[in-house]
Amino acid sequence: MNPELILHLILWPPLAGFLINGVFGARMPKWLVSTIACFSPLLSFAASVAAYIQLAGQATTVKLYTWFVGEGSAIVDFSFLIDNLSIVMLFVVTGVGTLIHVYSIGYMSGDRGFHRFFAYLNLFVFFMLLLVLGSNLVVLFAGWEGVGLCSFLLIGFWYDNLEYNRAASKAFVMNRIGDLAFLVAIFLTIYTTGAVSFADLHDTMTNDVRINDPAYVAISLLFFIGVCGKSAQIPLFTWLPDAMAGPTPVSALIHAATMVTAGIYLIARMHFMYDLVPVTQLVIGITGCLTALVAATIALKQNDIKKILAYSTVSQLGFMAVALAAGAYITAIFHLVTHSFFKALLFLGAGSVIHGLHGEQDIRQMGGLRHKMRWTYGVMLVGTIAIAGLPPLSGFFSKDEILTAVHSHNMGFFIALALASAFTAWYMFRMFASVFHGAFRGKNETWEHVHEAPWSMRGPLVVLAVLSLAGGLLGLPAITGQSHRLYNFLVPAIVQPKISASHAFEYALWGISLAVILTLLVICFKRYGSSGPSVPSVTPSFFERLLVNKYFIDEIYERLFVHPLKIAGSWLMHRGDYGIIDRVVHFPGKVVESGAFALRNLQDGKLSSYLLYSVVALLIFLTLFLIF
Amino acid sequence: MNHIPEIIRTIPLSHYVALSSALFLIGLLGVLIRKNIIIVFMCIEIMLNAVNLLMVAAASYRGDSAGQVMVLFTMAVAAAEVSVGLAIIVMIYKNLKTTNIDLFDQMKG
Amino acid sequence: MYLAALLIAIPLASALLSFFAGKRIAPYLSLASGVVSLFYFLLLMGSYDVVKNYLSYNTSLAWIPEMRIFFHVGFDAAAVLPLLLTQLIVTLSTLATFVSGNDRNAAYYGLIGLTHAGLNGFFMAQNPVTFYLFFEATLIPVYFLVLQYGGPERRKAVFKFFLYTVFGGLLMLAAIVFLQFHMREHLSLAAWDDFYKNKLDLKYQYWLFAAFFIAFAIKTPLFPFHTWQADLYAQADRPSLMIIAAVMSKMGVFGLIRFDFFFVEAIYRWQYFLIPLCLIGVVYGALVAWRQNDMIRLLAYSSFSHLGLIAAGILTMANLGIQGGLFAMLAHGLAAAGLFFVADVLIRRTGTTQLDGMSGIARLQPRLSAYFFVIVLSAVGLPLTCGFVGEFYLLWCLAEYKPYLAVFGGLTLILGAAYLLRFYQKTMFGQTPVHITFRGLSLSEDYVLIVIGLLVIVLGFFPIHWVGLGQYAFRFMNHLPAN
Amino acid sequence: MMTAFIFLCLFAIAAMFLGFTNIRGAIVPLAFAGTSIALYSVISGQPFWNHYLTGMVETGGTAKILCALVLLNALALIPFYAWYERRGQEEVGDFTGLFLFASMGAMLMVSSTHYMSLFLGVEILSIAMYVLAGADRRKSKSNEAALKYFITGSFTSAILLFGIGMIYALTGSLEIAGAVEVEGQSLLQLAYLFVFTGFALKIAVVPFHFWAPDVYEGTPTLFTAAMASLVKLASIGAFLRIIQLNVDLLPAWLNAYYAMLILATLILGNALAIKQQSVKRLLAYSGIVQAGFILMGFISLRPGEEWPVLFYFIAYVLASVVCFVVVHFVESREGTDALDAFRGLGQRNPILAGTITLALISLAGGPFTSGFVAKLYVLNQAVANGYAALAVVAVVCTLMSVYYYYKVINAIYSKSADQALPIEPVYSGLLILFTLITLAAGILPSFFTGLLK
Amino acid sequence: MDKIFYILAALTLIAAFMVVISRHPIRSVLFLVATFFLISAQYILLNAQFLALVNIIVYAGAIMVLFLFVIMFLNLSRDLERFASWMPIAAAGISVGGIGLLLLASYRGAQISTDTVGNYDSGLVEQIGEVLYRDYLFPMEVCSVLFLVAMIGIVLLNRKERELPAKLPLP
Repeated sequence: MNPELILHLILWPPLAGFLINGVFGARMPKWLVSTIACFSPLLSFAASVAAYIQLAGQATTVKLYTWFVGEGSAIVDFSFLIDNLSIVMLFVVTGVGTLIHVYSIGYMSGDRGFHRFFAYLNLFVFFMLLLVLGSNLVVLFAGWEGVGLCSFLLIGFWYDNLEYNRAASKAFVMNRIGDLAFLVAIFLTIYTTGAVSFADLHDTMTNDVRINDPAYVAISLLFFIGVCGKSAQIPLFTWLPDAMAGPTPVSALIHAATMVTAGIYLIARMHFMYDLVPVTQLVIGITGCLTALVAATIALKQNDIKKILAYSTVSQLGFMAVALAAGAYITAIFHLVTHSFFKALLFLGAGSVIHGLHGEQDIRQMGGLRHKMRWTYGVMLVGTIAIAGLPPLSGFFSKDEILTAVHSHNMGFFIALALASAFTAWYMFRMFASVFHGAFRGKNETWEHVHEAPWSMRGPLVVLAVLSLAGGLLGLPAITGQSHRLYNFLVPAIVQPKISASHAFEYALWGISLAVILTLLVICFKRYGSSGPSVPSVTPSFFERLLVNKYFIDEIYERLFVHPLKIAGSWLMHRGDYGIIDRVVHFPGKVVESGAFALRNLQDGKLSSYLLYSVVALLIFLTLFLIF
Repeated sequence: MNHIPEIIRTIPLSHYVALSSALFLIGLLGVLIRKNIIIVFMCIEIMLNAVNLLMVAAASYRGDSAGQVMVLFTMAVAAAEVSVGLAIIVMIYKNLKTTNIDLFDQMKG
Repeated sequence: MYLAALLIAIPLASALLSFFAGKRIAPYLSLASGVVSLFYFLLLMGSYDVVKNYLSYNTSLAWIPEMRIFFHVGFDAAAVLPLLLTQLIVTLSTLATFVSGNDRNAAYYGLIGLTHAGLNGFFMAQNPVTFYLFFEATLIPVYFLVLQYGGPERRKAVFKFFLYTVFGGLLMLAAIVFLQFHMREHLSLAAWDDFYKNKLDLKYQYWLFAAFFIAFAIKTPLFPFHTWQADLYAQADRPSLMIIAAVMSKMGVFGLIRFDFFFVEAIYRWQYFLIPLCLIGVVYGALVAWRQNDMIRLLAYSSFSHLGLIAAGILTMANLGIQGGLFAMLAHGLAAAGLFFVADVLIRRTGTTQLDGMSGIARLQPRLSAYFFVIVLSAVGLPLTCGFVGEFYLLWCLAEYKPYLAVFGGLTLILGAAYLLRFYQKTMFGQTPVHITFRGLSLSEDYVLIVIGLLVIVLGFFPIHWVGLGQYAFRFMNHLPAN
Repeated sequence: MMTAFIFLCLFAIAAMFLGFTNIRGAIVPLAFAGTSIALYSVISGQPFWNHYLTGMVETGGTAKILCALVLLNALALIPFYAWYERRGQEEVGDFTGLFLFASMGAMLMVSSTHYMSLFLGVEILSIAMYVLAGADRRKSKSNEAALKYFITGSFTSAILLFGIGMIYALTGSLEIAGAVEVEGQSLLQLAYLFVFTGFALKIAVVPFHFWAPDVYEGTPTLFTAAMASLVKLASIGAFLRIIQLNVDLLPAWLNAYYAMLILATLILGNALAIKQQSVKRLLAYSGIVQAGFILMGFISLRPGEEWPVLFYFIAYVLASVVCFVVVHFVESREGTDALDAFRGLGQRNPILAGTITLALISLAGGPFTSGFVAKLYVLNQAVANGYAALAVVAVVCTLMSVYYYYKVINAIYSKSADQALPIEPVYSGLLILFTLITLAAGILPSFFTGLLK
Repeated sequence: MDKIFYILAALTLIAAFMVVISRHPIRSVLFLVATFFLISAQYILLNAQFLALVNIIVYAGAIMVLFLFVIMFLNLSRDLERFASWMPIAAAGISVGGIGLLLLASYRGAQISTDTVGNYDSGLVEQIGEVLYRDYLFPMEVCSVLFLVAMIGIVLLNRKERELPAKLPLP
């Protein structure tokens, strides 16, 4: 198979699935819809495997046609790059994507928007593929915006609910803020380097190494703002928790596994530039740490199962950002991959819980579900300990690698991340214990109807659980004596030194983290295992209030940006147009009118006045022409 | 025949010009200040006569008959105007019962 | 060679026939003329070789030979996209009147035809006087269209529009008269190409450019000359509003393109002031649109906002700006026509223009909501729609000019998404009222929306040939003095 | 040329005599035929009996064209006087006759080479128009119009005559083409100024316009049409001829004089028109403004370059005839010429509405109408001679005119419940014909200017 | 001779001025007649006897009789006219005076050349007649048209109204 065919096979099936389901889905039976929907990413997955086998690590660019041409050499091709980085991403996107598609068959089976949902999901996969395959910034940007669009559509999937709609447009608009920065960054890139494709950029920037060049700093910062929007970093992260309004598979696919990691992917893609700008790296690091900490602390006090997971996602994205800041791009990708496994698993598991409880999401209304949902309980356990970072699950290795990398890079970051991972363990165990242990705290009739998910849902869960369990094998640290497979695979695409630390440090880290996590496990199960999360006290402490209210960030944004803009809009609408501009413009008209009015008084109908005026005019003319 | 009238030898033409101008201006003044439409009209006649005088003088001083013929026509015109004008005045008097020039102000603005 | 003039003659003939045709025949006549001109245009374009023969099919007549004034129309690269837009939108607008209960009389279609002819002439005008002639000529039928078929408050709105536009037109006329007569020894005014080669004293440039700019700023409209727009749009008959919003609003920016190479120095001097002015309009329009409850007004302000960006791009005098401006004109034209048509569809069915008055229409009419969404996407400039390409170029050239201006202008990305999604969600999403019966889309409505939707996507994927035209349009740009 | 005068007089007298008989239906066709014959003899340059003119009338060149225009104008208007016949008014013979005499006077004015015949022409035209202004004897407005017109007219004659007399006194010649350099002789300059003022009063340009709106408003509308077209045509034509014949002798300040008149006319005339409620009055002001535009063609007039002014005549006369005729029909139905009377005309009679609309657009200088081209011509004259600022002001002042034309059009196309306003097809046909000519002159001006040259 | 001119001139101006300022219409008419006579006297001085006669016949004889007739007919002889208020009078006075001053200023610099020597008897009847029917035949004819127009006009304006058919109401 030639690369072009492979590319076509990867790229177009999801789009075809979207078109078929979107146009004809309403008139097709559900089984056909779901088959088409699931097979299209599966086909892409298969083609990705083919690409993995066929291309064997060679970076291949496939140009379809020239999209448009800018000035000079800036030619924007509609072209795609298949290298090892994109293959990793392809696997994640199509692999996890397929699983989630399958899961959705069961999850969405009762929904009237069944075909619509799958159409959107397929479209999302298409845009995500565009994003990861794009060989230049503009195609990447197309995918970037496209996934945002699908995110909008899927968050607001149940569009009867105005709250959901609000969340959807909030997500889109916030993403748009980042996208604007992204766009400007593209322009600046073209302006400074004249190139737009990654290959050219790579050549330009590696040939002419300029550390902390102001242009590069600006560009990299702007890209990072874009990343903040998409990957939910401070300050643009507030949309992600709200995005949980969408159906749970969406949260799993878009807002955990794939789309939100696009930012991480972008920076990894552009790693050659970020290597040149330590200033930006510092900014990314600080932002990442803050994000990891803030989100983790907020998650401590949340009671909505999906919100907890959402904040956890934000927090984990912070981890990845810090890894990027430390120059450990492959580590970030590693965490991205493992995170996509266990976070998808957690979300889908949560979905299973919600499904079983008929839409209940509040963990205070749960408890003791392990008796009725054994499968779910099992996979959730895997997911929870994977994210908490117990060895030898995937999360442990990737997080450990991040900590190792950061430790050698910046001690402050290290402490922050260590704290954040402790928090992670805490809130995850709190959630897990509240949901599955103790006694059921909801209504009795709900308890009656609690049931395990169908096999179409359970299957993907199991697969993901296996992946979460074994995902760590991709990147075993040096002390295990195994080779870091992901590193070896990605090194052609991402030039980066191997992460290594002294064995002593590694062992210490392992030991301490194991001890901390186990301690937390015990505390959490004791504390929440029986009674669930505590009822908020009547006089919550300042910190408690802060955490419950998510640091009031939404409110601050509302006050600081949205509200003033709204006022400005209203003011302009009511005063600006009619009050100011019209008045100014009409002023000369008024003058003419009043002048005309005055003049009309001259025209008083009296013949004697008329004659007099004429004579006066004659006199004036005579005088003028005698003088001049 | 062709003897030069004494006046032409003694008085410069500019005096006639001045005289007729003065006459013209008196007529003009009358037109402007009088309210009775008939008097106004009469003042216009004074203006016309002033011009006539001017032209006759100029014609005489040059021995050119064009001016005199012109005056003849002017008189004819004046006569025609007067007749039409008085007809109009009579007509309007029938309707409005006034000859005050300032009272004809139905149309203005 | 009267080939280009034929493009004016077809709609003109149809218009004149329409005036005398009956009420039943006129719509079909008008539609036929639209379709015929569209195909005729495509025919011309198919055989138009921009590289070899930049100005083709031109008709030059000595109109007023005493003053060396020529009536000169022709087909050049700059005209292609606006012409395409004109033929498309006029046809679609005619199609949009094919609804039950259409009580427009024959004169309506006659006026549409006149507008069509005027617009074709305007875009093909090859010298300033012809340009002005059509600039004003299109105003008259549009004025009557709104006056005769508009909403209840149309009188005031049309008055404002008319006076503003005529004022601008008069300023332009004054400038052209000055150029044509005062400078005639120095200038060649027969065709754009000769025209651009002229050198004009800076002191004249200032004044003349100011006159032209105000004319175009009013026509477009740009901040702060925009207050007529929303009022007019809110009152105009909506199918004709498609033409007004989609094509007529391009006349101003197109004028800027036509004339800015003549006032190079003046624009370079004033760029610092003018581009921010346009961009203020971008944000202003977006903010007001965001707070609007009346959907026509919302779209009007959205149009105002987008056109500000186009004008800003053109004023950068960069190749990118011109290309982007031309393409964005097409893109915005399609999107605006589509949006106004959707608004028309909604208003005809619900009887209200208020956003608060509707909700949940997607449930009743999923097809409509899909078309609508595609058009919205183009309007917010999502990649792979044609709106993106235009905005990309425009922001690009702004970024090359002054990056912070690109950020400022790029606020349209954010605010545009905010207000258009709000519009979309308020109408399409939300609870579906139980008692509402929402008539399904008729065949003609389907056609209009499909054509616009498809074009939006196709042009988004394959813009290159269309965008590229902009380069040829101003191939002499390389000889411009340095900034 | 002489034959034209004779035919006009003969047919006028014939029309008047027919007025006493019962075959009044023949009057208008007869008058039309007479005017056509006169027009033919003017255009064909018929030298027959021309020796009787004793050199006081020019038979070729601009004079010929102007005479032809006067007669064409008469041809355009005469058919509408049949309206009086239809209405059973027995004065139709007198009206038509007077109108023919007035046309004769106008011809005389525009073709004179001698102040004597010029003055007689002015008076024939004026006296006929005084009478026509008062033709509606029972309406006090018509009376008032006649009176105002008459007093102003005779006052004007006096001023004009004073100027002529002064010129005669100073130069010794009554030939218009005087052979004396005016520059440097202040008294002679003043004399010319008096003459010009006389014409300015006749033409009605600001600040000598005061009589015009009142008179136009009061006069029966069909005669207002004559006043607006014929009188303006004749006065401006005569003025043009005076300038033309003296062009080398007149001092340089003349351009500044025009410029001031034009400026005053355009600004004040337009401003005054803005607030008018009576359409006739509004059109009167519009006529004032148009006269201002025409004067622009006088700036630095060179012999052989009169055609812009002549072309403007065509545009103006066509448009104003159409306007006043339409106003006449509306007024005769509604009893008033207020703007409100025009409400809904677009539905009540689309032809009247369409023609007056196009005429107004032409007056406003809308594209593809003769008014546009005409304005372009005269603006050219101004700009090419260094009066660019004046042209700019003129163009911008047009905004005001657009405003008030707009008001009329707006009223015409507003909805109304009134019943239809039918008019006879002949009139519709004529109005359409004029409109078509207006458009033709806007689209193919070179054909018309070719004729005018 | 010159004294006669000056006396006549002064009298003419006084008479004309009296026309303007007499509040009684009849008195104005009479002063106007006086003015005409004085002007006729000037004509005689200027050797324009024919015009002098015509002036008396046409103006003093015909026109003034018409005026008198109308004044009597309209019964205006009794009411004294109120002049305009001081403002218009002042304005009129100033403007007329201004024009006078301007003319006066111009006379000073004016050289009126009268050196063309023609026929100084041109004012006599036979001369006028000859010229009139030879050189000015055309205006003469036109003048007749003028009278015709005036005549018709007067008849038209003051003819008795006849009622129009009822079905066609006056506008």
